[in-house]
Amino acid sequence: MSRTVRSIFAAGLAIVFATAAAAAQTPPPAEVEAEISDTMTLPSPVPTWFFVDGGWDMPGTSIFDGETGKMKGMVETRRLADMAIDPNGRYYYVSETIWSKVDRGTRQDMVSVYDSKTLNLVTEIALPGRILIGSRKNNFIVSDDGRFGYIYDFSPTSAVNVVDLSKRKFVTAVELPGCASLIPNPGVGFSALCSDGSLATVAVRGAKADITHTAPFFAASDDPIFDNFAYDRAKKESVFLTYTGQIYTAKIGPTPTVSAPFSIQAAAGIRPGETKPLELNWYPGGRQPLALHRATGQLFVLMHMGEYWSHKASGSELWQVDLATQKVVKRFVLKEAMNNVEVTQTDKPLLFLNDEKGDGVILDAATGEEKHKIENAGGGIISVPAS
Amino acid sequence: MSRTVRSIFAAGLAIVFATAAAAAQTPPPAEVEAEISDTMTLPSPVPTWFFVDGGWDMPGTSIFDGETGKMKGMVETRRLADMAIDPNGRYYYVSETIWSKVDRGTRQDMVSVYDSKTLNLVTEIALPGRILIGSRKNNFIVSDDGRFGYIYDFSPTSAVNVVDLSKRKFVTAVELPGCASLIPNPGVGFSALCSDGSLATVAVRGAKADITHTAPFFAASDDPIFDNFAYDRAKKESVFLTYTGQIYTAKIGPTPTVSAPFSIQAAAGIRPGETKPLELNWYPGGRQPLALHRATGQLFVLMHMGEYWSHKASGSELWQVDLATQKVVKRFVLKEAMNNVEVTQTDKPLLFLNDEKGDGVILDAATGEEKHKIENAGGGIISVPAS
Amino acid sequence: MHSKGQVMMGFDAMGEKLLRRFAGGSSRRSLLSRLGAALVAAPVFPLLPVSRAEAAKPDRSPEAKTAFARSAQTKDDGKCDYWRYCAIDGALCTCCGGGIHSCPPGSEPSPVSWVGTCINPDDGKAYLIAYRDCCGKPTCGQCFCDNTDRETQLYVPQLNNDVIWCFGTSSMDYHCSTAVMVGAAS
Amino acid sequence: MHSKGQVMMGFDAMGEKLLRRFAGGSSRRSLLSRLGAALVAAPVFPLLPVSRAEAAKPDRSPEAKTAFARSAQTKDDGKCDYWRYCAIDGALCTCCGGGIHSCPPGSEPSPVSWVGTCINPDDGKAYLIAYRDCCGKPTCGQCFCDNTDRETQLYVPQLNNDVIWCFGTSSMDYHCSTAVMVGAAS
Repeated sequence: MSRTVRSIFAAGLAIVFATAAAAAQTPPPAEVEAEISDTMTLPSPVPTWFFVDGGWDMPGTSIFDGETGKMKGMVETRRLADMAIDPNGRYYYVSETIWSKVDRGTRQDMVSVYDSKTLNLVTEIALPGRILIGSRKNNFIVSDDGRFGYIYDFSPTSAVNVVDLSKRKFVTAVELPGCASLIPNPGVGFSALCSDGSLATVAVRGAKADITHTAPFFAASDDPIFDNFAYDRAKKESVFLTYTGQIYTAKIGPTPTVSAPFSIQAAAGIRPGETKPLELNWYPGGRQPLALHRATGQLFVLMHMGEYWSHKASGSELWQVDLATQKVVKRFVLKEAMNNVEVTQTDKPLLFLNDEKGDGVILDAATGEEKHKIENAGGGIISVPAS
Repeated sequence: MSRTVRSIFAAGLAIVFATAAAAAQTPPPAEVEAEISDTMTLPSPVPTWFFVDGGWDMPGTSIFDGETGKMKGMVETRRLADMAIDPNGRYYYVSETIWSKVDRGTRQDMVSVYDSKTLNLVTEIALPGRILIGSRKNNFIVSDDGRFGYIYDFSPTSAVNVVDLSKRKFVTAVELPGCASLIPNPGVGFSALCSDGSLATVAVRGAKADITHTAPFFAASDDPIFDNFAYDRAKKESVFLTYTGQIYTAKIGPTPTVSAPFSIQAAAGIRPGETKPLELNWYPGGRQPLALHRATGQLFVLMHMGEYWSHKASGSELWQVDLATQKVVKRFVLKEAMNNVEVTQTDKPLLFLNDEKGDGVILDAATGEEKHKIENAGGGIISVPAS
Repeated sequence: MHSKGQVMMGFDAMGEKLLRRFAGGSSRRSLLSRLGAALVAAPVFPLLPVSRAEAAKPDRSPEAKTAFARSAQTKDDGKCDYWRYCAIDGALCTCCGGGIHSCPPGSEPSPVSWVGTCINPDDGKAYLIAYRDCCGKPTCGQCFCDNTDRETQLYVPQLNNDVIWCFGTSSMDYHCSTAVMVGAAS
Repeated sequence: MHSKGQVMMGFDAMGEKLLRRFAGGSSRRSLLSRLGAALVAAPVFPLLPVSRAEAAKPDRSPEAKTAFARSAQTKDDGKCDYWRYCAIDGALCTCCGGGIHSCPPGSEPSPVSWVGTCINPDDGKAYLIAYRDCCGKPTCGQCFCDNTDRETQLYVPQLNNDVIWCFGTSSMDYHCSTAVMVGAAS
């Protein structure tokens, strides 16, 4: 112990450990109350909440209250992790890959389970692997009853890991060559889009799986379906959107059926999108270019002006499509071009949109009015609790 | 195996594994040469190189050639890691803290050793701990002969870990109450600044250490010395700068001596800086507010207009101080306010400055001419090879 | 949603427990001889002859107020110019699902912290503020502030706001910072 | 500084070795039946009746050229509009201390990759480009590009540029992307 430091103690000054003891040893004047530190908790996921992934640049999925625009908390998602919300509202699930020394050491794939009220880690469920890609809604899905999780893997062979979330254990890996982008298929297992333009359906029975395919219905290389499509668990339907702007509805079941598509541009009264370059048109684009308000069948699509093969471009407008009448009923002009969109499943739906810088806005879906602007909200995909 | 996938193979199409086999199976026309992938190497650190830490927002320390402005490679520094350059040019050392599961699991403190030519990891030297702070030049220093590394620890007791870099093993932890910010002390061990305003000197002999202190010479709480100070190993001198703008030179040795300070503002012919608010003046500021061109004794200091306690503010000017004559010989007006500055130890010195957004510029120190502008260079501290 | 059921144990017990924890089980007395820089004292660490007089009787006249103190407000703790934030660095927990002395869900307050002495413009008095980091979640993206009244360098760590003040928490991942009222400054 | 001494093994050997590796030691034949999505084929994966004709005889007339192809240049491989980058996504290795087919020091090229078919404006011909990621360093901060000619979605992974294509490398940390000439497109 040095002379200097000893002298500090010898002097008998009011030295305290941290500020904790400071409060105890030097009582404040009566009117000043020393505060204590604590930790907040949350209710189960609220239908007006948005879960905004930080994307490539920012770790964590921030939870924003759509009504107030305020942040409520954060779920620990790192770059390339995928989050899913327990349909029963008790847990947040994060499918993630962690190396024991950041970028070296031992690879660890897992589903991390967080309590929705405390946001504390409850447990980890080890996985044999998962894809590293990020910004996808459909690489980690949960069955409608909340019992099973399906996690896409690519190593680079294509497979799906089935996890029993109630027993918190890995069940089986199903090989799924040429398919990806998963859809819950209640009572059956899951479905997926395939490179031959078909929809595959995987009937999972314990460790066994039977794979069937629809006839090819879309051109996976020439006019692909955006893999961030929407799923409506009430109607058991998926809504698909292609690069040119074709909209399909698929009825999900043991033998899914796919509707004839319609063109979003035609639905707005303009020329349908084409795959040929040079032809300028409005095209859908972004990372998460569509959001479905399930109860009313309203589809919100980010649209930009350009040529074909501009499918990642942010949208300067948001088009509202009524799926029943196959009409574009409204075109919202956006102040800033936006890359992702999601909508609450509430009676008065709210839209969340974010851009490539990670700034977000909350709009009233009825009027387009900007309710809140949230800087640095996160640039990744947006989720809402299942309705 | 599904019907669809089987049919792919049955069709006998030119299916190949990755692009590797593609080249082999479908030989290109004679005039097109299929390229092979390889990996570059580097020479030992070059005196005109700048090592720019990504800072809080961006992992990795990017190496830029000051002459061309081009990036040469990257050393793996994550947030809160500290890098040091082997004075013999053979290694880059990274002092870092890694958890086995990113933010949970087992804590692992280490010095990671990278070969300077391949930038490959050579080995790891385990440490008992280190401080988590980042943006500091003097929490991980290497002795002038390259044999020892000194790593500051704060747990929250204050200590320094001594590592034998040639034997690649941890030697001892020296408790150092009330002091931090390390300076190599050749043949002795290291010195450090202390909260009582003194300079401590730690004589390390194997696992034993004797600590002595100079008399207090600065006001650590009222007019602190920026802990990112400069060290000149040729002259065995450290140059210190305080918040108000006082400049000290300390002769480092078994019993360091500290010069009487002079005011940078007075050296520029204006009123010296004061600790009292309300008085507007030019003050030094930033994270790494000074850089020393050792051979010529020219000190470059980031200066801004403001009141006292604005010591983190970026500099709108860069002042060049001649330490011998104690005069400000030049004031460079910066296009953008800059937070960090470093200078090459070459005959024709180059300056690197970066701002809080992580954009950088390279200036000719003789003329102030902007040689290169580098967007997204990194917002952290800047290092150069020892001269 | 503010759960008092999760309130941490009282400060006396906490302080003592942590003292022992950091000391690796050694006695309080031998520990005190080791702590050195980890000690946090009154507003200004009263060690330096040059500053002791000043520290003992802080000058709170308008002329002595910092730029921060002159423009600070007392209404909105979600803004960087809220009076308690005179030396805060980081994301405000009040913008991240927490409160002025409450950590957002799933994060944990560090029992040790850096401190500031901030003037409340409503009464003109100085108060001791503990900037306790909330730890165990990735950095919150909202309301970054970096105020530096009387903020010093690493060799006076209890007055330095760059250190990751997550000691004795189960994770050292920095999430956000609170500004806890400790008492009136002497 | 460009070290040919570190050149990877030839493609034939590499391809075969990797096939076995990913197959967990099974025979090449049984592996092929499993690969499915991991296969990389000629310019457009020729599976779909609707697109096969088009894929077989790509139309390289000016009218069929994408916006990227019409404005691409052949002089500066450190710019996003360099012709080979028609479907690249990420940091250009040419800006990060690497080259068009060379990884920066300390990083390792992934033997598998996504591919693009890009038109060289000098000869008007289409070439097959392998976008091999360099792996094992943090993401390079220079020259981010995201070009999307014929870039598809995850169920056609070899034409998707979002996947972290670091398979069979000692680290899967993404550093930057190269654009390796493989041959003329059929």
